[in-house]
Amino acid sequence: MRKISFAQAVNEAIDMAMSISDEVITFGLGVPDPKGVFSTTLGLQDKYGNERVFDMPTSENAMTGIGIGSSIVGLRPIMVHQRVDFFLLALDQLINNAAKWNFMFGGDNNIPITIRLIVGHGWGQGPTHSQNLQSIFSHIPGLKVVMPTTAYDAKGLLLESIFCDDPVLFLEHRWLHGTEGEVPEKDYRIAIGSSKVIKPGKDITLVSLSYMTIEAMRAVEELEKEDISCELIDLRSSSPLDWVTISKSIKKTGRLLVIDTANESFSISSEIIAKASMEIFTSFKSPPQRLALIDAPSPTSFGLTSTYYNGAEEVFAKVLEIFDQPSKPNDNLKSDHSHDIPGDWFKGPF
Amino acid sequence: MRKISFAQAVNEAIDMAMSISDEVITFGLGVPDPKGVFSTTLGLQDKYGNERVFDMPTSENAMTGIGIGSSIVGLRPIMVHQRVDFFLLALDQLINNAAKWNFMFGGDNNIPITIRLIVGHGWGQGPTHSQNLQSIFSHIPGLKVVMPTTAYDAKGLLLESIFCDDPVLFLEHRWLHGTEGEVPEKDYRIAIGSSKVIKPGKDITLVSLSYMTIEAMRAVEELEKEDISCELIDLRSSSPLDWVTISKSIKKTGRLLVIDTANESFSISSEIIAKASMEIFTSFKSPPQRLALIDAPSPTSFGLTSTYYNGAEEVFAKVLEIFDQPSKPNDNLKSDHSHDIPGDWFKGPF
Amino acid sequence: MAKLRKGVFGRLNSFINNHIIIKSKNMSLFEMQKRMLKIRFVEESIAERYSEGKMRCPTHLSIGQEAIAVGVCANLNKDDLVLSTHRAHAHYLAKGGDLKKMIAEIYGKVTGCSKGMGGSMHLIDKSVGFMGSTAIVGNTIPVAVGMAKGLKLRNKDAISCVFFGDGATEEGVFFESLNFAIIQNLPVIFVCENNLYSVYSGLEVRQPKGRKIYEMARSMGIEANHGNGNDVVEVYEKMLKAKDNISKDKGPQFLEFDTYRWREHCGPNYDNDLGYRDESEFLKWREKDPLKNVLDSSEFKSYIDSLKDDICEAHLFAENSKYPEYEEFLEISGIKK
Amino acid sequence: MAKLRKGVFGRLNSFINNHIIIKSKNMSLFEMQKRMLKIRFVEESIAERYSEGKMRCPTHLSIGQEAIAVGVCANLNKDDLVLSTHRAHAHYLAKGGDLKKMIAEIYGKVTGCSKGMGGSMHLIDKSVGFMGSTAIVGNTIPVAVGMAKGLKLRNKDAISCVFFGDGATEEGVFFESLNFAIIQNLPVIFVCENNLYSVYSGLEVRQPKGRKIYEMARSMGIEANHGNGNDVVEVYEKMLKAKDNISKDKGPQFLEFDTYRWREHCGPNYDNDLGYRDESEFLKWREKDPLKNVLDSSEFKSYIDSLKDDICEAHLFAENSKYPEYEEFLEISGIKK
Ligand SMILES: Cc1ncc(C[n+]2csc(CCOP(=O)(O)OP(=O)(O)O)c2C)c(N)n1
Ligand SMILES: Cc1ncc(C[n+]2csc(CCOP(=O)(O)OP(=O)(O)O)c2C)c(N)n1
Ligand SMILES: [Mg+2]
Ligand SMILES: [Mg+2]
Repeated sequence: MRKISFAQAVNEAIDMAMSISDEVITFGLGVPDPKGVFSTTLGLQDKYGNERVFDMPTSENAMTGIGIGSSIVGLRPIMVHQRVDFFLLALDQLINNAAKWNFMFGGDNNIPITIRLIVGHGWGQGPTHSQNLQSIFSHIPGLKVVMPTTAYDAKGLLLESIFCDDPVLFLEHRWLHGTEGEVPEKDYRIAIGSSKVIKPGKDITLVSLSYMTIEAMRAVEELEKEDISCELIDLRSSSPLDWVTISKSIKKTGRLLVIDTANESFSISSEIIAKASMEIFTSFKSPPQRLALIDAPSPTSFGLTSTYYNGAEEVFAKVLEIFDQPSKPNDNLKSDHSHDIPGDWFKGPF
Repeated sequence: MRKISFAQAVNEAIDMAMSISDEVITFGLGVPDPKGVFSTTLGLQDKYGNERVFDMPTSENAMTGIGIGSSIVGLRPIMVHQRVDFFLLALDQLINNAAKWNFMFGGDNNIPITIRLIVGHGWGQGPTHSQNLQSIFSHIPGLKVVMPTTAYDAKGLLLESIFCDDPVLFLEHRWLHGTEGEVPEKDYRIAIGSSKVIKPGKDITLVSLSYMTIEAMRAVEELEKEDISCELIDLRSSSPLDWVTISKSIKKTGRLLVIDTANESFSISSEIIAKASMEIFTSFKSPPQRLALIDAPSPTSFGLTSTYYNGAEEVFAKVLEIFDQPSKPNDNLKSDHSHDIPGDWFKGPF
Repeated sequence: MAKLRKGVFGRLNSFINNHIIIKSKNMSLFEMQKRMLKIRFVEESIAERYSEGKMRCPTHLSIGQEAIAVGVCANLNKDDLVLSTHRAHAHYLAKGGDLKKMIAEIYGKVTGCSKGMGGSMHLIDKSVGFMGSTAIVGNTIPVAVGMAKGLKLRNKDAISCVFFGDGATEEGVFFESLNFAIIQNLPVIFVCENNLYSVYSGLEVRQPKGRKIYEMARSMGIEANHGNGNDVVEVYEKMLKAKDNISKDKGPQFLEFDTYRWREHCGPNYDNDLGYRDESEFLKWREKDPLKNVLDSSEFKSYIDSLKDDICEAHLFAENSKYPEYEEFLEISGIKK
Repeated sequence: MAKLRKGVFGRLNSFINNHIIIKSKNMSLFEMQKRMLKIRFVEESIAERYSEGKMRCPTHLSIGQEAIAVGVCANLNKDDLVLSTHRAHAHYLAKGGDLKKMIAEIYGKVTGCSKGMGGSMHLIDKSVGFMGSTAIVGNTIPVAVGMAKGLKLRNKDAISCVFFGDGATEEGVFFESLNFAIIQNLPVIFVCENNLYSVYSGLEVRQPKGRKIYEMARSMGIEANHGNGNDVVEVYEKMLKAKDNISKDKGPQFLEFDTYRWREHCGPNYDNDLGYRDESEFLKWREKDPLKNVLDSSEFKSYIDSLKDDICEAHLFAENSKYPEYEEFLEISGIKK
C-alpha cells in the first residue's frame, strides 16, 4: 500500500473532511502560512478558500470560544496550536464551555470541535514548549482525548474526531510527523476509545501511547530475544479509555507496564494502573509498573534531555526489572542519531 | 481551647502573616467588600491599607501574572478566587510561569505566591461553579497543592503556604467555612506534604481529603459499631503526597479506600491507588478502592445532587462492600438538613 | 455578504409582520413596555418566592435593567441569535423564551429549558434564537463571535448578539473577541450593560477613572455607540441603527448602555444596607425606572392581570414538574448511551 | 509616590554617573551605537554558528531591531527592571546582561545565565535588572505590572519595563495588564516592538486595517506614544519622555516602535524565499538599518575589533563549559533537596 508521512495523513484527513462536508473549517496560527503547521495544513486554503481556512491572531482563548460558537450554528471547526503549551490560555473555553455546553443545556447541544495540539520534544524546546498535558484533559468529563501513533491511525482517528459530535483534543507528537506508514487513500474511520494491540504477547502487557509506542516497539523486539513476550497496546485515546482491551490483556499476561510521555504523578499511567488494581487485582503476577517522566519540568540543555526522556533502552531495562532479570546493555537499541532529534534530517530549530 | 470557624481561621492566618511581614499582600475579587470572601478577608483592608489589600478587575489571568511579578520583587502575594472554576482563565500564568519560573531561570528565582481557590458545592451551583480540580494542579511539577479540612489545619497550613517559597494552591471547600474547631491564637505552621491520621485503626486505611473527611469521620464512627476499625487519614496536601504516612498505614491495615471530592478518573485517587499498587502491592488483603464522583459534570438540580454527591452513607456502604458485608441502612448517618446545603442556617444563594 | 442581506427596511418589515412590534411607533413602544412589564413581574415573582427554598440555585435578577434587553431584542428576529450571562432572565424573556420553561429550570425541574441541568445561569431556548447563557464572566462573548462567523460563512441572513456586563469588559477575552470580529467583519452586536458594579465592587477599583467603555471599543476599530439603558426607546433606536449598520456592511457593532441593578447581585433581596453603594445612588436610579409611568398606567391593567396569571401558572407548572431522573442525567452527561 | 521619586534630572544625573551614556548628546549616541553594534555582532555570530548544531534550542534573533532595545535601556538604571519575550537577546544585552552567560545559555551549559535550564528564550541577569524572558507570547506583560506594583509598594525609586511584539497585543492579557497598571497608577513602561509579523503572519490577518496599537492603548487610559524604532535617538528621546512622565506621576506609559526583523522568525537564516513577505519590503527596511553609517564608520573600528574578540571568547567559553549535571537539574526542579 501507499506510504505517506504522519503529517501528510493529517493533511489528507482534513482535506477529505473538508471535501465531504462544507461544515468543516480549519484555523490556527500559521495554518495558511508557507510552513503549514509542519506541513499538515499545506494547500488547504488554496483549495477551500480563506473563509474556511484561516490564520488567527494570537488570541488562543477567544479563538477557542469562536470555534465553539461556530459549532453551535452547525460548523465543525478544527483548530490547531503549534504547541499544546499555548493552549493553556484557553482552558476556560475548553473546560467551562466546550466540555459542558451540551450537558449544561440539557443535551441536544453538541459542540463538535476538534482541537489539534502539537506536543513538542527535544532540541531545547524546554519547559514551556514540550509539556504533555493529556492527563489534565482526560480528567474533564465531556472531552475526548486522542493520541495517534501511526500515520494510519492519524488519518482514521482525525476523520472520526472531526465528525464526532463531542469536543476532541487531538494530540500530535512532533516527532511523529515525519514517520511514514501505509495509509489507504479512501475514507476510513477509527473509533475513539479503541486501543490497538500492536503486537500480541503472553508475558507482560505494555500499554503505551503516542511517540513512546515507537520506542516501545523497538524494545519489544529485543525483549523477544530475551524470551520475554510482550503484548504491546497502543492506547490511541485516553478518554474514553479502552478498558476492555487493556483488562483482557492483563488478565492474559498477569503483568503491566504503562508507558507515558508525561510527568508520572497524576498521569494517564496512574489511572490505568489504579483501574487495573481496583478491578482485576488478582490477575497480577507482579506489581503493575509505569515508565514516565520524573516530576520535573522538561529541561532545555542537550546535556540533560538524554537522561530526562525515556526511550527504547529504558523500556527494555524496565521490563527486565519487572522480570527480576539483571540489567544489560543492548546495542541494537542505541539510536543512530542525537537523542534530541527525531532523525538526522532534523536541523532545528523546531 | 478557643473555638473559631474555618473562615475565621483563614482570616486570622492572613492577618497574622500580614502583621509578621509587610511583604504579604492580599487581593482578589471582593476581598475588601462587605462580605469579605465568605468572611475570610473581613477587616484586612482597614488594618493594612488599600495598597496591601485590594480588589481587582475581573482579569484572572493578568492578576495572576501580577501576583507573580510582585513576588519576583520580594512580595508574598495571596490571591483569592471565589470559585476555582474562574481560575481556569489563569492557567497559562500558573503553569507556564508560576510553576516554572524558578526552574527555567536556573533556581534562586522562587515565586512565593499563594492562590486561595474556593471549591463550591450544592445549592444548584452546577457544572461551572463546583468543579474539583486538585488533580490537574497536582500533575504540574513546581506547584504545591493544599486542601485543609479543619479550622486548625486551615490556619497552620495557610501560614505555612504564605511563607513557603513555592507557588501554593490552597483549596477551601465552601462547606468547611462554617465549621468550627479549636484553633490556637499563636502562630503555628503545619508542613505541606504531611497528612494527618485523624483516627487510628487496624482493618482498613481511608485516605480522604477536604470536605469528604468530615463525611468520612461520621462513617468511621458507625463502622466502629460494625466492628470495622478504620484508620482515617486526612490527606491535607496532594502535592507533595505524604507517602510515608499512607504507605505505613496500608502496610498495617492491608486495605485501602481513597475518598476524593473530584470526578474519579485521572484523579488524586488514581495516583494514590497506583502508587500503592506499584510499591506495596503485596500488602493488600483486598483490592484498593475509591469513592469519588462519577465522570459527569456537577448537576444543578436538587433532584440530582443527592445521588451525585457522596456522603457518610456512601463511605459506610463502600467500606461494608470492601469487607464483603451486606449493605445496610444506617439512620445515624442520615443528615438532619437538606442534602444540598452545609446546614440549616444556609439559605442560598452561595 | 452585503448583497445577501436584505436592507434594513426589508428586515424591519418582516419584523413588523412577525407582530413583535406594531406598525406605529407608539404601538411598538406599547409592546416593548409590555415586555418590560413581563420581565419585571417575573423577576418580582422569583424574588418573592425565592425564600421558600424551592428555587435552589444562584439567581441574578434583572430588575431595573429591563429596557436594554427589550429595546435590543425588539430589533431581532427569531433567527437572530442571542447569548447572555449569569444575569440572563431579561434577555431570555425579551428574546421570546418560554416563561414556563425558564421558571421550571430555576426550580431544577426536567421540564426546564435545560432539563434542570443548568439552573438560572444556564438558560436556552433555541426555538426563538436564545442560544444560551453561562456563569463565567465574559465567556459567551467569543462564542457569539463564532456564531456570527458561522452565520456569515453559511450566508445566513441573521446576526448574532451578545449581552454582557461592565465587569466582562475587564476580561482579556472581550478584547480578543472584538478584534477577531472586526478582522473578519462579522455580523455581531456586542451589548454592554454598564450597571456600575461587579458584585460589590464599583467601577473605581476595576477600571480607570473616566474610562468610556464604548470609546475604548471604538479605538479597537469597531463602530460603537452609547446610550441611556433605562430608556427603552433610546435603546431601541440605537440598536436599530446598529443593525442597519451591519446590513450596510459596516461590520460588527458595539453598544454600551448605562443602567442599574436594583437588588442584590445574586439573590432576591435589597442589599443597600451592606454599604458598598449609597442608598442615595440607588434612589436616584430608582427614579429613572425604565417602567416609570408604565407600572401604574391604567392602559396596562388588563395586561398585568393576565401576566400575573401566567406567572402564577408558570410557578405552579414548575412546582408540579418532576426533577430529572438520575438515568436521564447519566444519558445527557454521556455516561450512559 | 511622586515625592519619593527623584526628578528626572536627578535620575538622569545618576544615570550619567553610572557611565552608561556620556554627558554630551553625541557621546551618548556614540555609546548607544556601540551597544547596537554589540547586539548586531553577537546575533550575527549566533547565526553563523547555529548550523554547527551546538546551540540546540529555538533561537529568535533580533537583527534589525537593535535600536529599540538600546534606546529604551539607555534610559534605565541597573535597578530598573526589564522583562522580555522569546526574542530577548537584544534586550538582555542592552540592559547590560553578561555576554558569556547568554551565549553559554544558548549552548545549554551550566555556566549559562539560567544554568542551561532555559535556553535562548529564558534569559535572566538579575544583577543588572534583567528579570527574565519567556517563550509564551504576552505572558511577561502582567509580570512586569506586578513588579511595578511591588516597586511602588516598597517605595523603590525604580521602574519596571516590558518588551513585547505586535503579536502580543492580540492576547487578552495585554489589555488586562494595561487596565490594572492604569487603575493602580504603577511605574511601568510597556514597549511594543511592531515588526509587522507574528511568525509568518502579517498584521492583516491578525489586526484590523488601520489599527494603531498605541492609539488603542491610549484609549484605555494610558499615555501612549509612537515612533520610528530604527532610529535610536528617537527611541531614546521617547523613552526619556516616558520615564519623565512616570516621575511626574503621570502613571504607566506605553510606547510603540516600528521596526523589522531581518532573518527568519526562529533560526539563523533569511527566509524571504518562503514568500510570506516581499523581498522588496525586506529591502526597504534593510535600507532603514538602525546601524546605517555606523557599521562601516572608521570611528567604531577598534571597538568592533575588540567586540569580535569578546564574542569569540564568549563562544569559546560556552563550548568549553560543562552541561549541567543531572543531579543539579533534580535539585533546581525541587525533586532533590
Ligand atoms: C471569570 C469569572 N470571574 C468571576 C466571577 C464571579 N462573578 C459572577 S457575576 C460577577 C459580576 C460581573 O459583573 P458584570 O459583568 O458587570 O455583570 P453584572 O453582575 O453587573 O450584571 C462576578 C465577578 C465569574 N462568574 N466568572
Ligand atoms: C501563547 C503563544 N501563542 C503562540 C506562540 C507561538 N509564537 C512564538 S513567537 C510568535 C510570534 C509572536 O509575534 P510578536 O509578538 O509580534 O513577536 P515577534 O516574533 O514578531 O518578535 C508566536 C505566535 C507562543 N509562543 N505563545
Ligand atoms: Mg455590572
Ligand atoms: Mg512581531
